Amino acid sequence: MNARLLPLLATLVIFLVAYAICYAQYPAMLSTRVIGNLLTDNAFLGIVAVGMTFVIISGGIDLSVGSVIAFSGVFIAVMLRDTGLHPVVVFALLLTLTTLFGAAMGGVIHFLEMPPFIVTLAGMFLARGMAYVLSIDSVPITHEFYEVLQRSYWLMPGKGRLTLIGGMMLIVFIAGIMLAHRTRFGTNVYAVGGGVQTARLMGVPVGRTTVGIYALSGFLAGLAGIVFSIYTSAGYSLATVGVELDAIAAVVIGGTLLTGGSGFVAGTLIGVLIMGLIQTYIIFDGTLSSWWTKILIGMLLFAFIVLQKGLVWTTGKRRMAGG
Amino acid sequence: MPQSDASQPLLRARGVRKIFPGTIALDGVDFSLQAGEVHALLGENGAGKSTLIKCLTGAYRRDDGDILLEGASIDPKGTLDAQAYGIGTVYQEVNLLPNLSVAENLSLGHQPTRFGMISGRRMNADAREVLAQYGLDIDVTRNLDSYSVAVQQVIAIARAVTLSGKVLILDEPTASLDSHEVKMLFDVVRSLKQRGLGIVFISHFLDQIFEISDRLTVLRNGQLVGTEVTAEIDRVKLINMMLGRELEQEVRSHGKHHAAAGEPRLSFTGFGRKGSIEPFDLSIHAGEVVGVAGLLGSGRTETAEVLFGVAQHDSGEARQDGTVLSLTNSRQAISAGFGFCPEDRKTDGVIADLTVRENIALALQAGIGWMRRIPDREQKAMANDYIRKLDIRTPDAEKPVGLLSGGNQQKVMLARWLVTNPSFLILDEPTRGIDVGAHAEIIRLIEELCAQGMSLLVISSELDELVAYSHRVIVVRDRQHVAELAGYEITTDNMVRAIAAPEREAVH
Amino acid sequence: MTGLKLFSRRILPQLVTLAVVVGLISIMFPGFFEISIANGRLYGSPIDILNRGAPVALLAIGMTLVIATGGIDLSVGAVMAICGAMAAWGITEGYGLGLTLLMALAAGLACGLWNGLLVAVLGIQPIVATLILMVAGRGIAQLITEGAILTFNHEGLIFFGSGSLFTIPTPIIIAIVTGALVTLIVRRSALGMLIEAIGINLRASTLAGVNTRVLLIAVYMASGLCAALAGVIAAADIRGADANNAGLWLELDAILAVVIGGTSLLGGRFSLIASLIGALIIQAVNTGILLSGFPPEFNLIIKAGIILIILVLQSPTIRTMVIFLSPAPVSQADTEKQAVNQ
Amino acid sequence: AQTVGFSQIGSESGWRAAETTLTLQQAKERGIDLKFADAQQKQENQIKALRSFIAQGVDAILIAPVVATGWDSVLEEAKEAEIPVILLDRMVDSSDDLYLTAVGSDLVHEGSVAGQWLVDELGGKDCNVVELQGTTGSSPAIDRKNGFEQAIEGHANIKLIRSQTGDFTRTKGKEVMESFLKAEDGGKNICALYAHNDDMAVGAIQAIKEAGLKPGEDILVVSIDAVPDIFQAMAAGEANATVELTPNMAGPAFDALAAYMKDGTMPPKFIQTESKLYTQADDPQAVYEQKKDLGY
Ligand SMILES: Nc1ncnc2c1ncn2[C@@H]1O[C@H](COP(=O)(O)OP(=O)(O)OP(=O)(O)O)[C@@H](O)[C@H]1O
Ligand SMILES: Nc1ncnc2c1ncn2[C@@H]1O[C@H](COP(=O)(O)OP(=O)(O)OP(=O)(O)O)[C@@H](O)[C@H]1O
Ligand SMILES: [Mg+2]
Ligand SMILES: [Mg+2]
Repeated sequence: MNARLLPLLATLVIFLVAYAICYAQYPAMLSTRVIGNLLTDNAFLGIVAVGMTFVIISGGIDLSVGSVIAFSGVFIAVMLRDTGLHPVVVFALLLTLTTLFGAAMGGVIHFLEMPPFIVTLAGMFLARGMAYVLSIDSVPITHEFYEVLQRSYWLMPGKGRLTLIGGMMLIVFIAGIMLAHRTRFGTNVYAVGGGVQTARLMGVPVGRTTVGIYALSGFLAGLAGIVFSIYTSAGYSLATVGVELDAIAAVVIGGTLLTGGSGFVAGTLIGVLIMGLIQTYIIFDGTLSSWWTKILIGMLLFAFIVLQKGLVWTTGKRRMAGG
Repeated sequence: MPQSDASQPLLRARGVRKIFPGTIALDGVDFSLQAGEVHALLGENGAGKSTLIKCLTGAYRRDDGDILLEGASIDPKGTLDAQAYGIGTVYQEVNLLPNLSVAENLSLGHQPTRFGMISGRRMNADAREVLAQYGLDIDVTRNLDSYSVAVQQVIAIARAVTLSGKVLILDEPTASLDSHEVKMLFDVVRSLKQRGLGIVFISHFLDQIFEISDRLTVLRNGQLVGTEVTAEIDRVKLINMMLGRELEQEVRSHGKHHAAAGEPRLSFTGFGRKGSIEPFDLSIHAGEVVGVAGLLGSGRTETAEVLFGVAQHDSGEARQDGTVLSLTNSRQAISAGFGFCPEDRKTDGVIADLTVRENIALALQAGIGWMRRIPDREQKAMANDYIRKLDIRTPDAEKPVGLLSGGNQQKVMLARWLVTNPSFLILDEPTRGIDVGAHAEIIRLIEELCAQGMSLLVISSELDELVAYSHRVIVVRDRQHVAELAGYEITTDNMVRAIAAPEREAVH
Repeated sequence: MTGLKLFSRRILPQLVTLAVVVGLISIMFPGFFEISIANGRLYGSPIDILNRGAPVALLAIGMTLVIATGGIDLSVGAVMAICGAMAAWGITEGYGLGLTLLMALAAGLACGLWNGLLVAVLGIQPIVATLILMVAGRGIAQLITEGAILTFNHEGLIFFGSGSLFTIPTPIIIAIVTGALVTLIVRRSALGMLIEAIGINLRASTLAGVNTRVLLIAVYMASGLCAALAGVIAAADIRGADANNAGLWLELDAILAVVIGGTSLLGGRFSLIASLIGALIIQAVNTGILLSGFPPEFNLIIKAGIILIILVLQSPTIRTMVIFLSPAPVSQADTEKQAVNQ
Repeated sequence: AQTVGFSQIGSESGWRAAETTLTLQQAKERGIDLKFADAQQKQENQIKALRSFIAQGVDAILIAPVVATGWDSVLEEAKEAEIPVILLDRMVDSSDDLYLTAVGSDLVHEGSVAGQWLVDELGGKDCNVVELQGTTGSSPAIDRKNGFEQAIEGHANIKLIRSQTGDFTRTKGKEVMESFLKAEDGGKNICALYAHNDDMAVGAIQAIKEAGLKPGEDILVVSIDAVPDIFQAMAAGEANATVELTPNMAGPAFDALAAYMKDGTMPPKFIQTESKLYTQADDPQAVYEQKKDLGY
């Protein structure tokens, strides 16, 4: 087996074991309902995490995604309320907008040689600021097309629902995996993450790749915004605060290194599911106070990361690390 | 329209200038490369060879001058552009991506695709085929960083060759190769020459220059000294051109014939680490130089790393002057008076953004502890002392070391350990990428140090060099210490015989 | 070139930026520079900037060291909350001022130690390692306050938030003294260089014998300690520990301050003074927004815009262009930068 | 025993902590097994919690929705699963057959009670008011602003001169008030402060004192929530009025639920709690003593 796949495998094993433990405690956890919920409830997070995976593999970070999701929701809601446009047209407009927004951040990062952390932090302020300016109220979406979207799901045996948005997330993941491993763009992303200077000396079009990565992240954040608006049928400027951190955590739990250059889109899916599982478990338990909830999430996060490190460490051949 | 008659150079640089703050790296250099020739580029460390290459390929923006390809002016904006013009380059130091697989490194930018999707199977098959030409049979799906510098170097060369339609530029490609790989490389170069490619070849090994090149160009201090036909110039004259003076004495193999006597200063028994080096016995006396010879990947670097505690040994024990020594990490080794100049200076050696002064003071300071800072004046004196002694080419001690030329970085590494005044110094390929003048300098230094009573373990791929300064030579093969030569036994022939294992002969 | 000259050149961009921001505010709000003494304490907008900027400045001190090693500390906001809660709890439980402060600072050190161990010993990536405490820390703080705002009235503790010495508000003094002390320690000893070495090339530093593990733990502990000071100030300022909101998102401000101060997020060369000026710039922007009287919906947009402008002006590319265009002799061209590591 | 799921917004303020405490208390008194889920201020977490409650098959659900919109589909799921849902302290804009009832106060009304108090207190005197808003975009901030503005409308003597967000926190309340004071001639221009919650008012009171003015006299202070700390300030004469938002929403909710479970009695769709105005005339010290142990 390829040693590169080890972190991925470790993550998968941890996820399955964790699920088994949850199941032992609450048998209802294995119902199709919970599985359906896991996919539907985390759809927007999963989609945005795919984009984040590319960004992180390239050695960057995108803090703007949470705000972009919120902006997208408000944009859609306001457009549907104030103009007679069909949602599909609004979607197209929105995706263009967020893709350009991402590309612009990528451009600033590349051409002005500024750190992604800060550029996207400014992007985060800007996107949420724009959402406020569009509307500080939460705006409901009442278009009948949204009803159609919400009602399209596949009822699994056991009353669980595989919703449109849950399916959408899975499709995005498959597309992301193909993009990462089967295209030149994908290899270039890994190359940039391995070392910008070296990549440049090897002839990788670093500028184009960087802009492309953030554009992709912007596009997927927009898509996640659409999904979120379908999920809640509303646009709200205060929504999805801190989702960027959830996405980063999911990506990292999925085995991607924040230093760039190595990681898997598929791992991110497991990362998202692990995060969802933690939350579901806490809700099933239902006895934790607000603060113990936070502490437990932190501890579980810690446990997962340590376990994963341990698994990789013991199974894999260790390369000498010095000191 | 460029007509391709024989007099028309394939690649031509006219009046190229490149200025760095404090340094004029290139001062109006002319250079021309004919199709079907191997053109050597020579000069001391910091003469501007690498800079010229980078200007030619657009990796640096030149400050002045023209570049013509087949008579037409070109202006590559970067490696990608250069590749499009058919210029493939191996830059000094391996410039590949450690996090990608070998096959991906080889094919990056021109992966075989089907319907827009990369075909992994074909990519891997192609990679295996390409590497087979260099006698490398490795798992191409593994990450590049699981292979040694030497293997990486071969891969880098293979990549550049596949990319070069017209011109191939090799910046010190042989620095980390052994004679076997070098031979293989030269075969490839000759066949490319036959196909009409122009090849630029940079090396500090004069023997190789004389063997492979048709013409040569010498740079000194960023200026063109001259271009000669290789067959019409002799060694002494060439060195003269490079240094601008006579070299007092070039390294000649003479051998040390007096073996050190008495109790050894250090003795390692059954020392080893599973999966990297078989247990070995080794003892070193005060004032003794022990050379280590072996092929690529034979386990020389592993030997050094286990000794220095970089990789923890899992068997055996070490004794210093009779008392047991704990060597589980490099700090313990350092406090026992060890020093270690690693082979891969880019990742293990220099702290690129720190100044020359800070890099030199680092190990000493780390040993003293953070609280007692070495006063600036002392640091400066120390740095200037070694800048002079080792002839490090830098405008001053405050230049970030990453901006020095490769060979000069190597000297800074050496200086870092010399200031700690170690009793046992491990040098892994200390002369890699060092020019003839400095080469002689370093060998003299090794001799001087051992005369002062320092013990040295020197790993080198240059057997001549080992002969010159070693009291004993250990030969490593397949992660095992297989032979030890001492005194009159130390000859190149003997070493070659010990290195060449019977199995290996069968393979090739 | 003398050290002093180098130093002033290093912080010049930050100083100019600060001057421009302050200049803009004073145009918009002419009374800006009026300073008086009220209740035996300096009073005026510039004082507000210093006073309000003190917590972020303190965080930025620790954050600078952490970032210099190539790390990042996302937990400082949560650590502020923990230490604030600790202080409030200690004083309301009647432990006395000295012991209370000791407990609060010890809590900060403990948090730093935890982060440091995760990073240096377990080898977890800093952003994730500190993310754990960022999430859990607020829970711990709430555990101490039991979710409520723990109010206290102990004059001694309140002094750290709204008291003054020689008419200068205490937070300002604490920030300045801490900044000076840390600068002194780091630059008078070899710590500064060793930290930079770790940030630039961890492996090579280890091989050169630098005790990277201990140093890494130490910088995270320093960051924890700075966060503890900031937490005590924040709690003392409002005479209560607000576990949920104390220091909320301040980690981002602190990181921003460090970046505006010109320290690379990749680690390496750092300047504490520049980071402190960076913190002042951020607070000046915040105060400016409040003074401006714009509706709050625009706060974020204005802030984003100003940050972008500041960063663009400080970006290496723009600086190269300026140097290129100006007739002055080339000094620190940036072709240099790109060539490092080649 | 009954199992009831409770999806709480978070624990962002003392008031909400008190609501949580009281809900747990009420459930315990009635022998209800309460499943508590904290959403950390995120709607998506609340939706997840509701879905998990449904998957778990609880008997009823209480939810304090973080925002009004976006609940249709999850409420429908609950309805399909025949689980009654009761809203606490905030409303949703879904059709009212999707939930059993809503217990809460009218946020706009709270604002107007505060405004009306100011109008009455001033009795026609000129007055410049500064406002500390809640978190931009949150429904209490929007509604309490609207309510206040409605109440002072038509009273030309009252002018709202500055309005900034203080994020419902003490720290920001203090910081923003400081700059209000600087911007308005050291505070001489300001005659009253209206804060969307007591926490911000408490912070602002400190700022006013530090500026050398007397809160409650030089600058009138009116705010909303009626948490214990504001009564201390009122007792010290530093705050003038507060509008109570009772944290005991669960009591009426459980009562309605019990009646419904017993014989299907449909409660009214909105059970409004009282928005009581407290002033210095109400013996603030006594109220403080009475409230201080409620988990605020
Ligand atoms: N990016 C840079 N910034 C500043 N100075 C540089 C830079 N790159 C090279 N130099 C300087 O330019 C000069 C020429 O360097 P170059 O790397 O071309 O030497 P070289 O001939 O390749 O030497 P070597 O044989 O050691 O590789 C040296 O003095 C070096 O210090
Ligand atoms: N020709 C080769 N084919 C396959 N693997 C190789 C080859 N050369 C080296 N390797 C691998 O590279 C790894 C590291 O070798 P290492 O650098 O320790 O050897 P070395 O003796 O120090 O060589 P050198 O110092 O000359 O590079 C080993 O795991 C070895 O298997
Ligand atoms: Mg060179
Ligand atoms: Mg080696």
